Formats: sequence, structure tokens, C-alpha cells
Amino acid sequence: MRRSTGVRLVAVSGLLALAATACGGSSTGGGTKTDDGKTGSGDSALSFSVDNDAKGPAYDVPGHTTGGTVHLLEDVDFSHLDPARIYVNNLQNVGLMIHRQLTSYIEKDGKITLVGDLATNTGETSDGGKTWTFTLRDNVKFQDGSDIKASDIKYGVERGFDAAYTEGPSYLYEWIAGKSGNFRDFYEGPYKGKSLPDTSVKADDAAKTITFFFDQPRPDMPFAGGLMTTVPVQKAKDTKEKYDTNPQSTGPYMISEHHIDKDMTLVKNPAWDADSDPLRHQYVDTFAFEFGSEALVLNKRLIAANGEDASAMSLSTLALPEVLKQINETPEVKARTLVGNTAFVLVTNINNTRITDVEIRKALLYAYPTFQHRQIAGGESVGDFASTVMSPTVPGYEAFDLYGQKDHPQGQPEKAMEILKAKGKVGMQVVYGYSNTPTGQQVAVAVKAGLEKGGFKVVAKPIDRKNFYDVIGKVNNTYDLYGGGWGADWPSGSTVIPPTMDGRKIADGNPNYQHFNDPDINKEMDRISLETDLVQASKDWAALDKKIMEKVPFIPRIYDRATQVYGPKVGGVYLSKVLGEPSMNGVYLKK
Amino acid sequence: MTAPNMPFLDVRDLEVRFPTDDGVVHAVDGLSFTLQRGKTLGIVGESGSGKTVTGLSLLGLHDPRRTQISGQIWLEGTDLLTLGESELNEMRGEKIAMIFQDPLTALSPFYTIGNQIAEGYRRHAGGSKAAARKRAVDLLGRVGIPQPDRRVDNYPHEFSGGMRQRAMIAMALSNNPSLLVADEPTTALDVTVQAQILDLLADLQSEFNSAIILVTHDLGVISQVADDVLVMYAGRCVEKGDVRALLSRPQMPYTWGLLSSIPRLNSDVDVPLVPVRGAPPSLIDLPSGCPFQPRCDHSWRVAADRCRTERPVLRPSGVPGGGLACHLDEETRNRIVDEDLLPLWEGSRS
Amino acid sequence: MLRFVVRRLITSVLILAVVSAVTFFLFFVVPGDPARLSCGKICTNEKLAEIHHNLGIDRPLVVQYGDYMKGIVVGRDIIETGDKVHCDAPCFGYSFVNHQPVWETFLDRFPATLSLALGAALLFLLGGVSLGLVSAIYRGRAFDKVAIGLSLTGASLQIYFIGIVARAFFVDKLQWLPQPGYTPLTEDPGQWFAGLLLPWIILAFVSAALYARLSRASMIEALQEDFVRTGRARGLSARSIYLKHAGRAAISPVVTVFGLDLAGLLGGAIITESVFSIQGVGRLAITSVFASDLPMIMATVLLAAVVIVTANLIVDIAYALIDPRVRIS
Amino acid sequence: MVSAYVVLFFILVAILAPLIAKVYGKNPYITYGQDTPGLLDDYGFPTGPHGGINKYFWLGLEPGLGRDVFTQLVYGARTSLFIAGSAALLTTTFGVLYGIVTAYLGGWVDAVGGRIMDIVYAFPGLLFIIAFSPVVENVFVQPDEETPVWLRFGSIIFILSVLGWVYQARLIRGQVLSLREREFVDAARMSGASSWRIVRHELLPNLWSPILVTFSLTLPALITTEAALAFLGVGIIEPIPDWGRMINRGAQVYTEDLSYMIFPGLALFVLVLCFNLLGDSVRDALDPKST
Repeated sequence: MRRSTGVRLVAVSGLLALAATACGGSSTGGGTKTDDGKTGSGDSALSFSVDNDAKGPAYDVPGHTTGGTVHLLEDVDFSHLDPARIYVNNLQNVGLMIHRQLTSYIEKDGKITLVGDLATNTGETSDGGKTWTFTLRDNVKFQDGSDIKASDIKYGVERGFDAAYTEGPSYLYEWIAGKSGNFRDFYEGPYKGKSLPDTSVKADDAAKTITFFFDQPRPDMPFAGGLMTTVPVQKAKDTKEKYDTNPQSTGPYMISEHHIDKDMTLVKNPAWDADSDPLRHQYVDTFAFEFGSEALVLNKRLIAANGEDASAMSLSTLALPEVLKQINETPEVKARTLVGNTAFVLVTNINNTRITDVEIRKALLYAYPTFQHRQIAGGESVGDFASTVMSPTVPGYEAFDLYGQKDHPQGQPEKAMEILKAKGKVGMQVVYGYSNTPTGQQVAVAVKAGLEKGGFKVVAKPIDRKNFYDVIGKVNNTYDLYGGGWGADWPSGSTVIPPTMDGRKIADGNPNYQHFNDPDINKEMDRISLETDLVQASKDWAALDKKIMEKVPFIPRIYDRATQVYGPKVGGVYLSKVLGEPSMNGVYLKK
Repeated sequence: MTAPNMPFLDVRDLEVRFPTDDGVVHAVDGLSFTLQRGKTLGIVGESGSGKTVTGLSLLGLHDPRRTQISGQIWLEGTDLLTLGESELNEMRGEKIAMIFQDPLTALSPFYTIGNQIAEGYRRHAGGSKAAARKRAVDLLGRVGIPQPDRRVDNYPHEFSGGMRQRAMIAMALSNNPSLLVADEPTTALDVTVQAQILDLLADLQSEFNSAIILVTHDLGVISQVADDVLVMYAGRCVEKGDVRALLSRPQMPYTWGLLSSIPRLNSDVDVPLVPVRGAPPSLIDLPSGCPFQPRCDHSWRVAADRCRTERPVLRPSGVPGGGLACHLDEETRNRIVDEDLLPLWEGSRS
Repeated sequence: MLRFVVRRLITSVLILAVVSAVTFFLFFVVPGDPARLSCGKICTNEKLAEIHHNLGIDRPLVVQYGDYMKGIVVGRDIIETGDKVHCDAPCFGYSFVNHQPVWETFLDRFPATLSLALGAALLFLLGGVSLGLVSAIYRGRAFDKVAIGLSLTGASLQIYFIGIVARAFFVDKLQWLPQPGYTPLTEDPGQWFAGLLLPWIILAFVSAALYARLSRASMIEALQEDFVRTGRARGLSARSIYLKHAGRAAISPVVTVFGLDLAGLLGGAIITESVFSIQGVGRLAITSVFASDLPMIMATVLLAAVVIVTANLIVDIAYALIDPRVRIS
Repeated sequence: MVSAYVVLFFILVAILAPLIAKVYGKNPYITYGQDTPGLLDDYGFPTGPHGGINKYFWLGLEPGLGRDVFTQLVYGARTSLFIAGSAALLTTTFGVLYGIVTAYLGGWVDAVGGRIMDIVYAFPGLLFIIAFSPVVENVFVQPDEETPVWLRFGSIIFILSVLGWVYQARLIRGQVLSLREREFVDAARMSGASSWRIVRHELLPNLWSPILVTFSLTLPALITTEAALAFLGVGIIEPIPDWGRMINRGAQVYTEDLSYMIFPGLALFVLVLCFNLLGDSVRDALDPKST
């Protein structure tokens, strides 16, 4: 069952690369994605640009109306609404409506443009990226009508340092802290009485500017400004724990009611000025969230669209395999269904520390029953067969298929048997760990059948669903094969290969679950990540992708695709490339 | 419309059959008797002779689905057997009342004595709760229960055996019934209390001029209270008549057996009691001849083995209003009584 | 009578203490680390340790248990994400998942379970008992056979099977009923009733069998009692004979079973609530177990046990009220 | 006494499952639908009517993995009956012994025994099982070795029994308490019989009927609970066929393939119904008063 509580794994290294806010689908149980199945269509690589003089109001959505209520059916309440703790894509989705950050993105006709949000532009640097200054736009207010001051943004950043807020993206804080390991040693957050020194972050309310000072160049600061870590918070209104369920709004909508795990209502924020916001719309009067029903029930309600459900949509309860057939084969429903590739690639990790021989790993890849696996997860609309590390949605992606995975998705047991015979390892025991969910159990049956045809002897071990990532996250875990997946955080190879393939970072909980470690590949990673030429860098990432796949670190399976149904009365809905989910921005009610 | 000389209660050829898996049980097999108001009829017999069934059939208390009743029960000109359940139900507790053997189980443990008496009273006589309660207190006083106004709120398990039976009687009499059927009212009580209850019944009879049918297996009780007696065996009446005459000069071998199995004050100590040998017959396949034949010591006296082949019909005996169902001729019977039985019962005159 | 109640209260408190201790210590035997959920992206061991400290689960078990139980009785101070918060009695701590006070969440979810339990209990008690009584009165006849057959069918069906089939048929296909679910009575009584109608019927249909069989057997036994025959001998009305006398005698075994059943339901009908997506205590319990949310698990298990123990007490008292003979002893 | 024959039929099916599978030519483990194309459509649902019924697969195929539904039902009977049967035996024996010992010995043993029962009674059963079933599973198993089938069955049986015995114990304890007061027990004691002899000769013969009655009540209840556990995902896991899991999967796909839920659902219903009927007739036969 898919839930959107999972978070992206992002590497923390001073990469000079294009940055956008986190995107890609979401996963279960924190960390990477398990193969519970999603669908998406293979659209072209992402086109991306920067515009430093974007002004409000936002572009006009053709044919939009105003007023009315859009219902949002979610199976789980938002785990966090405190900007310092927002990272998962469904939180960013609703966050877009209630929080404004320094910079953000305009998504229109499939194109993404980075623009200044609260800031007049995407940030100015005089010394090649070590100091960054942002100037606030006029007439930007909190929901209580008070003006947003630069010191509010500084306070927002300071809060991120507190030990309690562990869920947010931490690399802006690490940049501010510089080299000294855990950034909390540098500064412990505002609740201990101290404030960030002006030598790190200087807020000048009079000039309405905020300046960040780093110890080394951070060319991607404009994009880091696009994360919720730069959302302003009023010190007087910081209710700490309560802020997580009822934050002050700076966006077009504010929270009027929120009953945890039951319902939440967003109403128009009177203090929001359309002219000061180049990207957000305020068409409907209210967004009514409903939490707690089973995902499958919500799917069926959206498909049936009786009564109020006709004006309903969902952010993160994507269509489950069980209803995909009904959706695709009912034209009326198909017409109101969003299908799009997410940035996820679903894989089956091979434990490189336990299976060191590349040939054996190649045999595992040949024997793996990818087609059967996908069949259980929901068949063709779950996504296309994969054969690379990077997803097609990443700029620079080059399709290659070293082992004929796309032509023989059923697996090539005879080739695997050949290798094992050559190695005298026929009947070699392999331990396959899987998350103990109904689908996980069924997949294990198919995997066991497939690998045993290829000459392996398979031990299938169920792992309790609650701590699947705890168990496989350990460096010395006792499994040879375990499911996984990874989504680019922003559309660049730098957020795919370094985080999952850098052998020097192998540690408990580190996303390099397959413990792949190749010195010269590591060196190549460092070289590419320092390249300033974006186009060249993306080509190099693709080439490195091929070199890595020659070492068969894991078994790529599916380029993940998302399908999401919405009510017939809802207009202006699109699948956001940035979030991998239907966006609330620009939604209106058809009369 | 009751004609002057018509008996108060006239039961003719009453038959009660229970169809069961192993055959039809003939609990009552053609019983007829009459009873006048103010009189007490004792029905005596061993257990299984059909005496309780007779009592119950008078009130129609059998489960209609599992019982077949035929014959007639005339009570003051109406045949009870022709009445519908609702009409019969009207009469129960008002015209006919019944007292049961074990008062502990016969009274509901969940309600107070007063409540249960008042309930029966209001069912027939109507009236307010207070009136019913006052009636209950009077009745309890009338049957001799001390501090009736306090005891009325007690529960049955808070009464002694004797007092419970008194309460039972009070309940039966709450609507001054003209016919009272008492099914072994004293069996569960010890002798002293037994006497008090019987005296009470006699007083109440004289006061309300009600007719009483006393069902018992105890001939001592019969001799104390009953005016007439009816001896039942295997669902039939084998002997009936005036109590004095019958007890002093019984005509039927079965009655002889009953009388000789009771210890008597004036009989010699070393004279052994002579119980009736054998056991009562099964009511399913009744023997063709006289049902008592297998246990009768005198069947050899009857010629042509008629006792085994021919069923003796109830015919008038010497005693006025009496009856007898036995093939022994009168002369033989008197001889046996005079020569064998009386000396045994009276013991030596000395 | 009072002495009886006091003694029972003392033993009940003892029982609850043992139940709470067993649940608490067993929790730490189950695999799964509650810190995992709020550990965020890269869950290094130091971060986990930090969260363990925040949640206070790095202290020795006995200290934690003592602190937890003290909270329930007198309230305690908790370090909830950084700052010290006083949580007054009955304090079941803060959920590891949504960091809300457990007691508030429980109170928020209890009305749903209460409505489901009371509605269903009413249905299967009245339905089951009346079915049982009438089939006892008409023993062996057509009605009796049909009643037994119907109740046995109910007893043999599984809630999750018949529940889904009923929902698919009545809600999805025929659309006679809205999507089952709980809407507070105060908000919209019509929706409250319509949303719970199907769950009530299904839950009652499955549980009515036990009551039909039980009351039928005890009614048959009651009808054979002498005082019922005395009632008929006194010409009482059928209603008074069957209801006042026989019914009263037949009811006591049913009361005992009903007390325990209702307690079970009040503890949260886990399956029914999941099948009909009712946000009650049952679902709260299940989700807290799957998310290793210790304070919530403790609250749901403990409060379910409290309900069961109180039900036992009430049943014994009710028994005495019904049967005067018990009252004296 | 149709129910007795039906129950016997189910027991026979459970015992002869491998034979039936051999004769029928399929087994519940091979993923036929996935191996031979055309049996499942793109979405993993069986092609063909009523969940892919045809002359090879009498009851159709399982959506997704494409295993044979008929043999899954047959082997599912084996799982249900074996687990429920052994759990019922376990709980009844332990419950009866516990009841006899505490009630007969009386005194502090009875008091303590009673309190223990109250504690176990106070535990919310299903919740306890769901919370702590993972514990039992991986206590005995080495990390790299698959949990053997018998251990999975063993842990489920243990879990079902750990709380289940209380109902029998309470009933038997009540019976023994009343029997103990009866004269014939005092008589036996007076004649110098040892407690064990009294229990065996005086008490036990009178207890057979309540024991059989509770057994006939517990068995269907346990079948239902075992299936419910599987439905909630904490019972028997793949690849062992189990009706509860089939119903759970069926409940997800019933819009597309209703029969995959109906077959196990009906099978479970018929089995439990017949056990209930059998239980009823056993009860009626044993204490006639209640007919």
C-alpha cells in the first residue's frame, strides 16, 4: 500500500549543480521506495530555466472560475506542516498553498522556471557564491496582517537547527555550519536563547534584505532557497510542537480547522496579495481535507465520484494496482486521470559485501523475474521495464540495456545457469529479504520461482514492515537481495549517482544500500560534480551510469509511473513535475 | 342453567394420552366421577397412576401440542374441554384454582409473595394496586401467616416450607374459586405442618363452600379430610365411594394392598406390613385384562382366568355412590375382608 | 453488598496493574523501533539515539514504566520535542507518531467506537434474545427451525467477508446507503445514523446467533419451571407468563455474556472498524501497533482492559439485582 | 446429520490434499498464470469467465501470481483445520486441567488461579495477538535460514492458544465447583479414595459432556480467528495457502474478479456452519434438558 510519508534521500556534498526543489514520487516507511507499484508514462527529459525578474500576479489559468470547495481525500494526515520539518513531496504540495519561501518554481505547460518568491529575484552573489543576498518583495504579509520582515526569515532558518526538528532537509544548515560535522554542534537553535551570528546570516529589516555567508562557494543557493527551510516564522507566534499542526500562513490559503488524523480545512488568507506572488493562485474558497479512509476505498470513491466526491481529488493516495484496469478501461474515468512518470527507479539491491563476484551478480540479474514481479504489482501501467541507474526524467538520460532486460523481462534463466555452471556455483544459496506485506509476500513467491529456475537456491525471509529499512539499512545485514528504489531529488544526475553509489559514504542508514564501492567510479563522481557546464555534466552522468551498470551493483526493474484520478467537477489539475503529484495550485471548480 | 340436582363437577370418560416416540402413553384411561360444592374428593394412587394428570387436565394445563384429551368435564353446566384457551384461561384462578406440591419451585423466586398474589387477584378482579396489596395481606393473614403486612414483601426463599404452602393457598384462594385442586399439598411438609394445612383447607372449604379435589398418595390425609375417595390405578378408577365405608371395608384387592402397607396405631408391633409386590404397569402397552392382575394375590379366585383376559368395568359396590372394578364377586370379597384383613388391621381385640 | 463491591474493585486494580506491566515490557520485545518514523532522511545511529532520548525510551524499562503509570494517576512532566510539558492525569503520554496527547486522541476516537458498539449491541441483544425467546415458545415449529437456521448462518459468517460483500452490494452497487463511516451525532444525526447503519446490521447479524441460542436454551429451561405452570394455573395473561415470569428467569445467563461482549466491543471492534473504515479505537489500536507507538498501544490496551474489568463487575452486580436469591448470600 | 458428513468431507479433503492435487494435476505453489502467457491479462487479472475458470483450472486462477485456486482451497482447508484443530485441542486440554486443578484443590490455589484467569480475560485478545505475533516468529529462527513451515504453524497455534484456554477453564471450573459439593464426591473422599482417583472416577465422567460442548464451541471460533489473523496480515504468510489471506486479497480485487473472494469465503462459511451445527447436535445429545 503506498503512503506518502516517505522522504527523499539526498546526498550532502557541495555539488555545483542545477538544483530544484525535491521531486519524484514518494515511498513507504522512510528512505527509499519499495516496489509496491505505480504507473507513469515515459515523457521526455525535463526542460528547466531561471527567470530573475518574475512579477506577480501569476499566469491566468484559462477557463478558471472562482469560489466553491474542493475536497481532498487522503488516507493519512500530513505528518508535518511546520516549514522546518517539511520535506516529503505531499507536505510540499500542501505547503505550497500556506507557506512562501525565498525562491520557488512556476510550472506551466510542462516547463519549470525558478523565480524569486518572497525575494524579488533568485538571489545575488558578489564573490562567486560564498555570500548570497535576497531582497524581500513589497506587501508580503503573515495571515495576521503583519509584514514579513527579514528577521522572520532568519528566525525560520534558525529553528531548523533545533534537535527536535529532525525531518527537514538539512543541507542549508550544513552549508551555514561549514565543515564541522554535525551542524547542531555549530548552533543549537533559537530555544537556547542564542541567535545565529550576523557573520553567518544577517537580516536587515530596514533594507528588507537577508544575507547568507558560507565558508565555500554554494552556487546552488538559489535552489536551496526553494526549500521550506527559508519560510519566515514570527518568533512571537512560534508554538513549537503545535506549530506542526497549525502554522501561521503566508500563502494564499490558511488553516481554519485541523482535527489530527480526521480532517483539515483551508480557507482564503485575506492578508495574501496576489500581485506580490508570481506563481500562486487563489481560485477556490476552501480546500476540505478528509483523512483516515483506506487508500482502496478512496480510489473507488474518486472513480465513482458520487455526490460531493465529484468535486474531490487526492494528492498522495495514488491509484492502487487493484483499480488500474477499471480506470484504463472506463473512458469516462480515463478522461479524468493523470498519468506521469515519477523520478523513481524501482530496483532489487544486491548486497555487494556478501556477493562480491560481478559474474554472480550478473547471473542474479539474468535470472530475476522482472515481468512476474511487475505482474503482481499491477501489470503494465505500473511502469516500463528499467535497465539504468538514472530515470528517464533526469536530464541527460541515455537509454542503454547492457543485459537485454527490456527484451526478456521474464528473465533469462539459461544465461544465469551458464554463469553458475562456469563458476561451479549451481544451487548457490541466496537470502532474499522482503517487507512482510501481502504484496511483498506474493512478490517473494515469484522471485523465488524465478531465481530457482536460474540455478540459485533461494531463502525468502520476511522482514517486519515497520522496520524494513532499519534491517536492510544496516551495513552488516544478513541478506543478499532486498527490494529498494531511488528518486532524483532534483532533475540532475548529481542527486542519483552520488547518494546511492558513493562507496565512501557506506554506513548504517546510508542510501547506498547495495554497498557498491569502486574507487575510480568514486573519483569520476567527484570530477563530474565539480563541472560547471550543465549539459556536459549530464552527458558524463549518463556515461558513468553505463560504467556502473557494467559492475551490476543492483538489478534495475521499473521506471515508476503514477496514476491519479480526480473528480469530474475539478478543473486546472496537472501532475506537477516538481512534486510527482497532482498540484493544488491553480485548481478551480467547473460550473 | 344448572339443574338443581346436577352435580357441581361431572367428569365423564376422561381420557388423556401423550403420544411419545416409543408409543402413546395412556395417562388417564376413561375416568368418571362427580363432585358437589362444599365436598372434598380424595384421589389416591401410586405415582404414575394418572392422578396428577387428572388434576392438571381439569385446568387444561397440558401442552396442547403434545396431549390428546377426550371425554367431558362438566363444571356448573359447561364442558371445559369445549372451551377455547382464552375462555378456559378466564376461569383459571377464578373459578378453578390449583395448589402444587413443592411451594419453593411453584412460586417465582424473582418476585415478592405479595406481588405474586396481587397479580392473580388483579388479573381477575381488577382494581388498583393498593387494593390488590391489601387483599394479599388479608389472604396471608387468613391463611395464618404472622405479621402479614410485613411478610407480604418477602421473597419465597425467605419463607419456611409451611409458610410457603400457606402463601400458595392464599394465592389460590385470592379470587374465591369454587373448585380447588390440591396436588399433594402436604407431601413436602413434615407431619405437624401437614395437619395445620389440612385444617386450614377444611376451614376455608366451610367458609367459601368450595369443592376440593385432593390428589395424594397418603391414605392418612384422605381419611382426615376427604368426604369421598377415588382409588386410581394405571390411569383408571378401580374403586370409589364414601371414605368411611371404603377405608373400613375396602372391596378392591389393590386397596387392600394399600391399606395393609400402612402402619397402624392399634396393630401389634410384631405384625409385618405387607407391601404390594411388583411395580405399576407401563402406561404404553396396557394389559388386556385387569391392569392390577400381575400383582393381585386373589386373581386365582376368579374363574376362567377372566382377570387376565377381560377388563373389569366399574360397577356399583355395596356402599352408596361407591364403585368397583374387579371380577371378585361380592361374597368372596366380604369373606376375605372379614377373615383375613380386618383381624390383621384391628389386631387382637384384647 | 458494599463489601463485595470494594473487594472486587481492589482485585480489578491489581489485574489492571498486571495487564499494564505485561503490555509495557512485552512491547520492548517486539521488533521495530518507534524512533524510525520521526528519523527523517538519513537515519544515522546518532540521530536515532537523539530521538530515543527525546522520547525518553533510552531510560531503563522499570523507570519508564513507573513514570508512565505515575502519569496516569497523578500526571507527569514530559519532554515533548524540546520543551517540558506538564500532562495532567489521566496522562497516557504523547504519541510517538503525531506527538499529540494520547488521551485527547483516544477521547476523540472513542465516540465512534461507542456509537458502533451501542448500536450493534442493542440490535443483537434485542434481535437475538427475542428470536431466542419466541423460538423457545414455538419450540419445534417452523418459526423455531427458521430462527435457529438464521442465527447459525449469522454465527458462521465472518465479518470481513459478509461486511465487504454487503458494502459492495448495498453501498457501491445499489447505493441505498452512503459510504459507511462515523459522523459525530452532534454534527449530523442523519449522516451519523446512515453511516453506521450497515456496520450495525452486519455486526449484529454475526453476533446475534449466540444470543438467540443462549436465550432459547435458557427460555426452554425456564418454561419447564414449576412457577410458570403455577402462573398458567392462575390464568395469567400470556404476556405476563412469558415475559414477566419465564423471561425474567431466562435473562440472567444472557446478561453475563452480554456484559462481556459489550466490553469487548467497547475496547474497539478491530475488524468491523477496518472493514467499514470507522475511525474508532479499534483502528487506532491497529495503526499504533503497526507504527510501534508505545504510549498509544498502552492506552488502547489498558483502556480496553478497564472496560472489560468494569463490565465484569457490573455483570456480577446486575446478576444480584436480577436474582434476589443471590442478593442475600 | 448432514453437517457431520460435510465436516468429515472437509477433514478428508484436508488429509488427502496432496493426493487430490496429484490427481487434479496442479499444485497450489506453481505460478501457472505467470509462466504461461495468455492466462493473465496486462493487469494480472485472469482472462476467462469467473476468474479464469476453464477445464484446466476448475476454479480459476489467482490474480497477480496466477496460482491455481482449486488446490489453494484444498490446501487452505488443511491449514485451517490443522491449526484450528490443534489449537482447540491445546486450549481445551489445558483449560480443562487448569479448571479441574484450581476448582478441586480450592483454597489459595483456586484464588490465585481465578485471578490469573481474570488477568488473561482482561487482555483484549485480538489486539494482543496482532501486537506480539512477530515476537514469536523470529525468536527461534537463525537470520539466514527460512522459517520452517512447522514453526510457522507452531507459532500461530501457540498465539491462538495463549489466550484462548481461559473460556474452557472458566466453564470447567464452574462445573467442578458445583460437582465438588455433591454428596457422591464426599462419599468417595470418605471411603479414602486418593484425590487423583476421585478426579478420574468421580469428576471426569461427569465432565465429558461440558468438555465436548466447549470443544464444539471453540473449534469453529478458532477457525474464524485463524482466518481473521491471516486477513489482517499477521497470520500464516505465503507461500502456505490460507483462506483468510485469499479473502483479504479477494477483498482488494473484488471489483475485477469477484470469484476469488467468493470461493474461500463460501468454503470458510460452510465449514464453520457445519461445525456449529455439529456442535449444536452434540450439545443437544449430551444435555437433553436443553432440547
